[in-house]
Amino acid sequence: MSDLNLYLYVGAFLFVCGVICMATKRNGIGVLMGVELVLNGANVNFVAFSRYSELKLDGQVFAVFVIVLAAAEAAVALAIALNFYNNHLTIDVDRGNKLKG
Amino acid sequence: MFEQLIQDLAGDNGSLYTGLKYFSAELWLSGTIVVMLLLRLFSVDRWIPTFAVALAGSAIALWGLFGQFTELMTANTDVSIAFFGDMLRQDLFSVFFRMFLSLFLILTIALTVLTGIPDNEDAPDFYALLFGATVGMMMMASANNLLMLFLGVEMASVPSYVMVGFLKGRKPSSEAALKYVVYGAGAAGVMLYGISLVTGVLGTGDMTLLASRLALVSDGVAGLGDPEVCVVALGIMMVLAGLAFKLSLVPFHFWCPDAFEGASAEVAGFLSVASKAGAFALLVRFCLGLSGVEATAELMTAFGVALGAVAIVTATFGNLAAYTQNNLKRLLSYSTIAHAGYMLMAVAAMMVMQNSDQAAGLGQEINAAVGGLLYYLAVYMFMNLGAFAIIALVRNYTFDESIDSIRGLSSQSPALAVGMGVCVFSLIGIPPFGGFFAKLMVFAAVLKSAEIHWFMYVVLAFGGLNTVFSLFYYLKIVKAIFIEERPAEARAVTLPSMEGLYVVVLAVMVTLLGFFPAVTEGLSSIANAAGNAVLSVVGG
Amino acid sequence: MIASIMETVLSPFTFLLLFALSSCLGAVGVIISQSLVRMAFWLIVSLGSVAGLFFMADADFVGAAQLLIYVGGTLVLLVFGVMLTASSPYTKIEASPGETVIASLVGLLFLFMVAGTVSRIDWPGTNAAIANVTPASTSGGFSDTSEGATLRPLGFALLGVRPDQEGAPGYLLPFEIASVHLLVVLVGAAYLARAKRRRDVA
Amino acid sequence: MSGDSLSKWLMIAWLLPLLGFVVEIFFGYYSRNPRRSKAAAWFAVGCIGTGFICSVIAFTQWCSMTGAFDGESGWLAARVHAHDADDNDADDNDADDNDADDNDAEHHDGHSGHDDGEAKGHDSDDSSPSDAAGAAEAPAEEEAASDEAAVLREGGHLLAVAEDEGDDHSHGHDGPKGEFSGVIYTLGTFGGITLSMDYYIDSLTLVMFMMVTLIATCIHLFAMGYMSDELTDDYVDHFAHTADGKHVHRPGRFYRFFAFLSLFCFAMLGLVLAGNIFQVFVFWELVGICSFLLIGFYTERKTASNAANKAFIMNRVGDFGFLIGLMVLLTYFGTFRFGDTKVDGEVVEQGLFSMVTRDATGNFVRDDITGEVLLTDTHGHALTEGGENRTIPYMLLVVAGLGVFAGCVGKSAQFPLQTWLPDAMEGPTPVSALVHSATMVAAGVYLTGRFFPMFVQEVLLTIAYIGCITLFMAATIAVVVTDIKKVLAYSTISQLGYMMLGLGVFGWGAGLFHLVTHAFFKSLMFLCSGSVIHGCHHEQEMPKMGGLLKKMPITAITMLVGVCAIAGFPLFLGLHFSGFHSKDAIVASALAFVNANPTHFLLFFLPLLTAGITAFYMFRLWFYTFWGKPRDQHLHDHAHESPWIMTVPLLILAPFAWLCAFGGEQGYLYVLITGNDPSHLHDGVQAVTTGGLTLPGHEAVHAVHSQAGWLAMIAAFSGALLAYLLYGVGIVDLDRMKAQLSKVHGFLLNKWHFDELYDSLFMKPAHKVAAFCAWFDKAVFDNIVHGFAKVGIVIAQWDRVFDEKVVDGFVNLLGDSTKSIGNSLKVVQTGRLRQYVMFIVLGVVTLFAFVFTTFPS
Repeated sequence: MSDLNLYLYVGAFLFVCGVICMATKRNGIGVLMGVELVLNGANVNFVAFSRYSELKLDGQVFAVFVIVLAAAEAAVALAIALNFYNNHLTIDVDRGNKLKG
Repeated sequence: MFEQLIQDLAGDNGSLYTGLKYFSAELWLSGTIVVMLLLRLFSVDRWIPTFAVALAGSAIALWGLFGQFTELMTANTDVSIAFFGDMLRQDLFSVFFRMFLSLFLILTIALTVLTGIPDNEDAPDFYALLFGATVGMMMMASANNLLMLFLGVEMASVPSYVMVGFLKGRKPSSEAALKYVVYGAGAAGVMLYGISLVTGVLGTGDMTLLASRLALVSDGVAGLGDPEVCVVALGIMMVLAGLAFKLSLVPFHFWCPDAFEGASAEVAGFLSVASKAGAFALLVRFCLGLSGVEATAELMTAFGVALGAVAIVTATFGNLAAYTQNNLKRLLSYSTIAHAGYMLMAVAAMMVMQNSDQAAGLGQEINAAVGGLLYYLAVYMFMNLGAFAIIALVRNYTFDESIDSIRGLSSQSPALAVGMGVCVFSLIGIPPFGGFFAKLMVFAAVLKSAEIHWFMYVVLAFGGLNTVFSLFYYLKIVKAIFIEERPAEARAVTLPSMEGLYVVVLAVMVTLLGFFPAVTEGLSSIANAAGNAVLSVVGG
Repeated sequence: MIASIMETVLSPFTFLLLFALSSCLGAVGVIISQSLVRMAFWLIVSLGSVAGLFFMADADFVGAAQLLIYVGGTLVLLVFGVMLTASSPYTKIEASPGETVIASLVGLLFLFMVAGTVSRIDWPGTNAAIANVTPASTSGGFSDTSEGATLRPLGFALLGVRPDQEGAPGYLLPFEIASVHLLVVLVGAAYLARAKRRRDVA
Repeated sequence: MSGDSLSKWLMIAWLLPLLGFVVEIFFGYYSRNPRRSKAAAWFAVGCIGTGFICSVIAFTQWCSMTGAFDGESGWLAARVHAHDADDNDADDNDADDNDADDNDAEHHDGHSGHDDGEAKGHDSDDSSPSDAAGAAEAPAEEEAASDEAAVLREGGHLLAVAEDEGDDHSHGHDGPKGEFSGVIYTLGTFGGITLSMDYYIDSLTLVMFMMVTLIATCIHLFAMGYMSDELTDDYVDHFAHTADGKHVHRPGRFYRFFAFLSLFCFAMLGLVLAGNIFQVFVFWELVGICSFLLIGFYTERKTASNAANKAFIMNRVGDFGFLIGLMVLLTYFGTFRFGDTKVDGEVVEQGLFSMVTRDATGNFVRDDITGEVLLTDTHGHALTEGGENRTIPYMLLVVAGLGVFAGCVGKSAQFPLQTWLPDAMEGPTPVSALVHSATMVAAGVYLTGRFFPMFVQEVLLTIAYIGCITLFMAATIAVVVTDIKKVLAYSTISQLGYMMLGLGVFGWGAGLFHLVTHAFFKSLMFLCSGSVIHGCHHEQEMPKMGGLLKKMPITAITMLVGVCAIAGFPLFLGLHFSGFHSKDAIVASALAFVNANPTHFLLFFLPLLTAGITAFYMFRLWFYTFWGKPRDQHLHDHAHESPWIMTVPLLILAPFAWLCAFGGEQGYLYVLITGNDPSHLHDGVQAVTTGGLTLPGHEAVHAVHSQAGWLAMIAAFSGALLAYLLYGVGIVDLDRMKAQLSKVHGFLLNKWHFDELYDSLFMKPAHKVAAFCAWFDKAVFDNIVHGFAKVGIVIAQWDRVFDEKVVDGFVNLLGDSTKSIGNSLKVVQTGRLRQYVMFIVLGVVTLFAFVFTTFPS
């Protein structure tokens, strides 16, 4: 197994774990943690490609931007989650079931 | 090293200088954000209403873009320049979309002024978000690099999440925002992962190089048996999934009805048009970046067909699901989904034609497909915003957004009723309103592409069939407005002239686009020129 | 003998494996934990290990940023969220096993899809094909461990100049425009978080 | 030759109703008391009446420009006087029409043997245009009167000629003598597509214009009386109930009714004037919308609003085919125009009709090798593109024809889209008269006729069969229906079927002839039924009427005129009822067709049989309503003749219904309609392949004309006689007969079960699908998850083990898992956010699988 493949497996695994986390956690904050895992999975890919493929330095630049954007997104997502909490008095995402159909 | 840096940044012909010129509209919008926030900081917003600043800022941006537009139209419509380190691309296509977006921004601001959401206290926040999202969409329209693709989508999405939850004291609003943000984050994650695969294997983020690089890594003809091609195809799929989220294509549409129902009608109107426009521009660029090389043609035709299939499913699902809705915003959100399906048909047709072996001879038709898409979007802007505006205006009187609120509206406010009638008829695609011509152009493109791949006949058939499906729920609206009597207990809608004027202006635009040859032809020729511009860089 | 064993054991690959394992374990921990605080803990483990992975890939700046921003910033943000919502009347919000099973199945499907295709790629060949050279002479990506070797080109790239690679794209625009994005996001988050101001009656 | 002033007059006639619509709607909204004012109605009458005058003026201009009736030698007048003197070159003073001259010469040569020396009619012919132009008040009557007077003097004689089998006057003119086409307004150019408002004026256009405006004027007048209940602020709708069972009270909508009528007239005239098929489509939709609005006029009645929806939606089904046809045309021909666009006589842009050429056998000229139909320029030379001949595959020509015809099927309520028309009777009676019998539904026939040059044999055969099925089916249903308007509705469907049949069997003139005569007598009959309904206080059931002859004599007599006309009765001295001529023409065409193609014998026998049925059910209606003893004394006591404003239109229309077809196929009307008929009609079309269709030319039709005429007449008389015996005299007990034939009766009464069929075929599945989609979004995951949850119980236990680090024993776990199933169900039913997320990944996987399978690797 080459190093690159190892990285890619780790990236894919983190990605999948993130998705599973998003799809199973009823706690809104937990869902957001899943988002972080997903983005990290992609980031591992970027860095690995930067090290082992023709993407070279651009991969690292991508990774830096992803970190920045993930932070921004986390901030907004958290604000929205707190807003949800204020209105519903719970962070259980399953309580947001008024909009459907 | 540093000399080069300084030369590039500040030299007479440094790329930065030209880049800043091309990027001036976005800079104006960004500047306006800062100005609005500063004005509130120093409490100047008591004397100068924030919306005035916002209007001024967006008007200047539009004006600047108009300058660039006339320059391109008179000089060379085919030119396409990559600037800012090849991050963005300046061509007629991008300018068209940015003009479109800034015009739409102005219209949205005007609507928010009329409906009073937001109040003056929250206005800087709201407009900052609106402007931030618009800047993101503009960058989507001119993105030339997968990083800009992701950045643009994020910049457009993240402020949208907040805008959906802008009515922060209301349960549906916060629920909608949460659903939107989680779904959006998931989609962004998938897209990012796809980008990592594509860039990793192909070794570049430059969209114009994708096709040629893909031809390099595949030995001869790109087939899915080739592991590299397989990974790239998977990556492309994931990127398309991210775009499909923005376009609310089935099966990535789940957020759309919920978010629109929870959001205020103004925001829903903005999102339904603007973010679609940006995402379609990006989709076209991405698809073209993958096309035009012989080795990948077959694979990309398959992608085109897949897009066609998604278009069918999307249009059909949207139209059928809208049938049972009673909330107008929700109904219109399904209609939005359906329209995205129609528009996607144009992209699918473009993709199929661009990757056929007769592509060289089909330049005109491919161009017409892109032109049809742009035309569709332009018409869609007016008719959809009109519909959402009327919902918002009526809501201010009835405090209700269900279909009951517009029952018998024609007896109370003829202007709103006629405006809604025009918008709905145009949405159905009844001639001679603009919506009809838009559909006609798209279907004509699909028909042409059907000569290349039989599946496009199926797409065409479903497209036609869907106009019939859509009739059911649109007629529900028409019937409610014009035929049914207003319930006695319903609150009266007494419209001030400004609001009526706004609706009438939108309705007149929809009508103009259908009735007046100069307007229609002008727009379609501009759209075609823009399509031509984006096609000129195909194949790297 | 012992020295050679130690050398083998402490080789970079071992660390690589270690970080890879701990990041994966952390991720699994996040999934199976039911309490938020434990999830946060496992997330720190996972993200920290990812930072380690970055270091192993000679991406020291990205690794540092990962530690600073993710582990230091984002996680703290999340923990704030945990604390702010902890007074919920529904203390235990558990996932149902059925959903977990479904999600895991779909996830595994996806994982196999990616891993299956990725593992078949002949990377040196691919790189060579792109760089238009023979497989033997591929440079094999960016790896320069001399002092400031990552930071300097990265910094230049963010300013739009690419001394490391002729003709590669410059990233000045995203670098700058991200600031606008952050400002807008901040405004949005602040708007949602703050209470409605009382209107002046006067 | 320029059509400028001609088109201007017609455009005025066309646009005036639009003006009327705008003014009436605004008047309605903004005037002080629109609810009680008849101003809107008068304005509407003024608009449409002026429109009629303009049409007549246009007609006189057309006559003078083309020299159609210039003396006996005018190329149309000559046909009227086909057996007149051969002074062909004596008084030809129309110097600028050389084609006409040539043609005249040829024409007269062909008939020089038939000199019957009838020259009296000639003078009054010439006077008719000037009369019309000068006397603006009632030109129609004047003109008609003069026509009648002219022909009266030669009436008996012409009948004799019509039955002269050896007569041959079918040599037509060729080349467009009376056709004018041009652009009114260019909408836009999109790449290769130019969309414009064009006009295409020929004799058919003019006839339609005069017919539509005249009938519409009468109906507007009638409606002023009929709708006068609406002149109130508090209209009580006795047929609509609120939730608590009371009658609905609402403000009257008098002005709105007239606004809609005006809009309809505008749309209908635009459809007739249209110079390209796309424009036809635009107005096609617009009349559809007007029809929707008018059917649903009593919107509070559930039935009315359902009927409106049904009409609109069924029409859209047809329009879907229409659109496909349009697409094919656009792709291969690149234009929508009918005729050529000319500038100073030079063709600058070709229209559809001249792009296909027929050879000596009447078939389209085809490419020798590929067998595809060649596209040609106006001179019949093949058009080329990139060095190759432009062609269209024959099959696609069939598809285009069938597509356009599909639109006509919807609009003209032909099988299988016929069920909306009877339901459309929910609209006010004037609407039924104007929209759903005389004009809009005839638009399908009109378009079929207009588009005739493009139809190939396969399409014509389809048209014929569709028409045949329709006319028979509708007639049988009409026999049992008891609602007076529904009888007329089914008879309308049946007569439209006749027209379609006529067109399909190559009786182009016959079909359109019937269209015009039918418009007159059917609008007359509808207005009469409206008068009856008005007089009987909105009672529509015939079994409650009877003996109304004395109470409302004018209505009864005019109705009888209409009944005789539709039954196709001949009369002495050539004063035959109009239906006699037109139905004869159709039956004769059908007979000629069947003679040439014996396998399609049904196309003759069914119409013949139906001619009898038609007479039967129409007389049944008349006897039921006006004859015998009153069945409901209370109703009878309160019945009264309608006011003058309603009876005057009846009296105007009755002479037209009776005599508009005077002279039959040598009469003015027929000659005028066929003035610009497609040239391949004259000699017919010969089959080129075995099993192909041979279409009879004029000669063949004439050979069988009198035979067919006699047969149809016998059928009609026997039908009428049967009706008299059953309903007039009452020789058998009708109720017993009904009971004995209950199966048949029920079958017919249920309209051949078409509604049920459609309900189960389309409506239910459509609802199912829609419900499915809604359900899909809500609950499909539900079931998936449920299933998996059961499977996953065991795995779920592991989850617990990891998390709580407690293993309490098997039973405890089982309990927990059962609880978790319940939870998971509850969870899935209520919240869906996480499933949304799941679907992102699932969507990617599915799409990837899709590409994998579609892509040949």
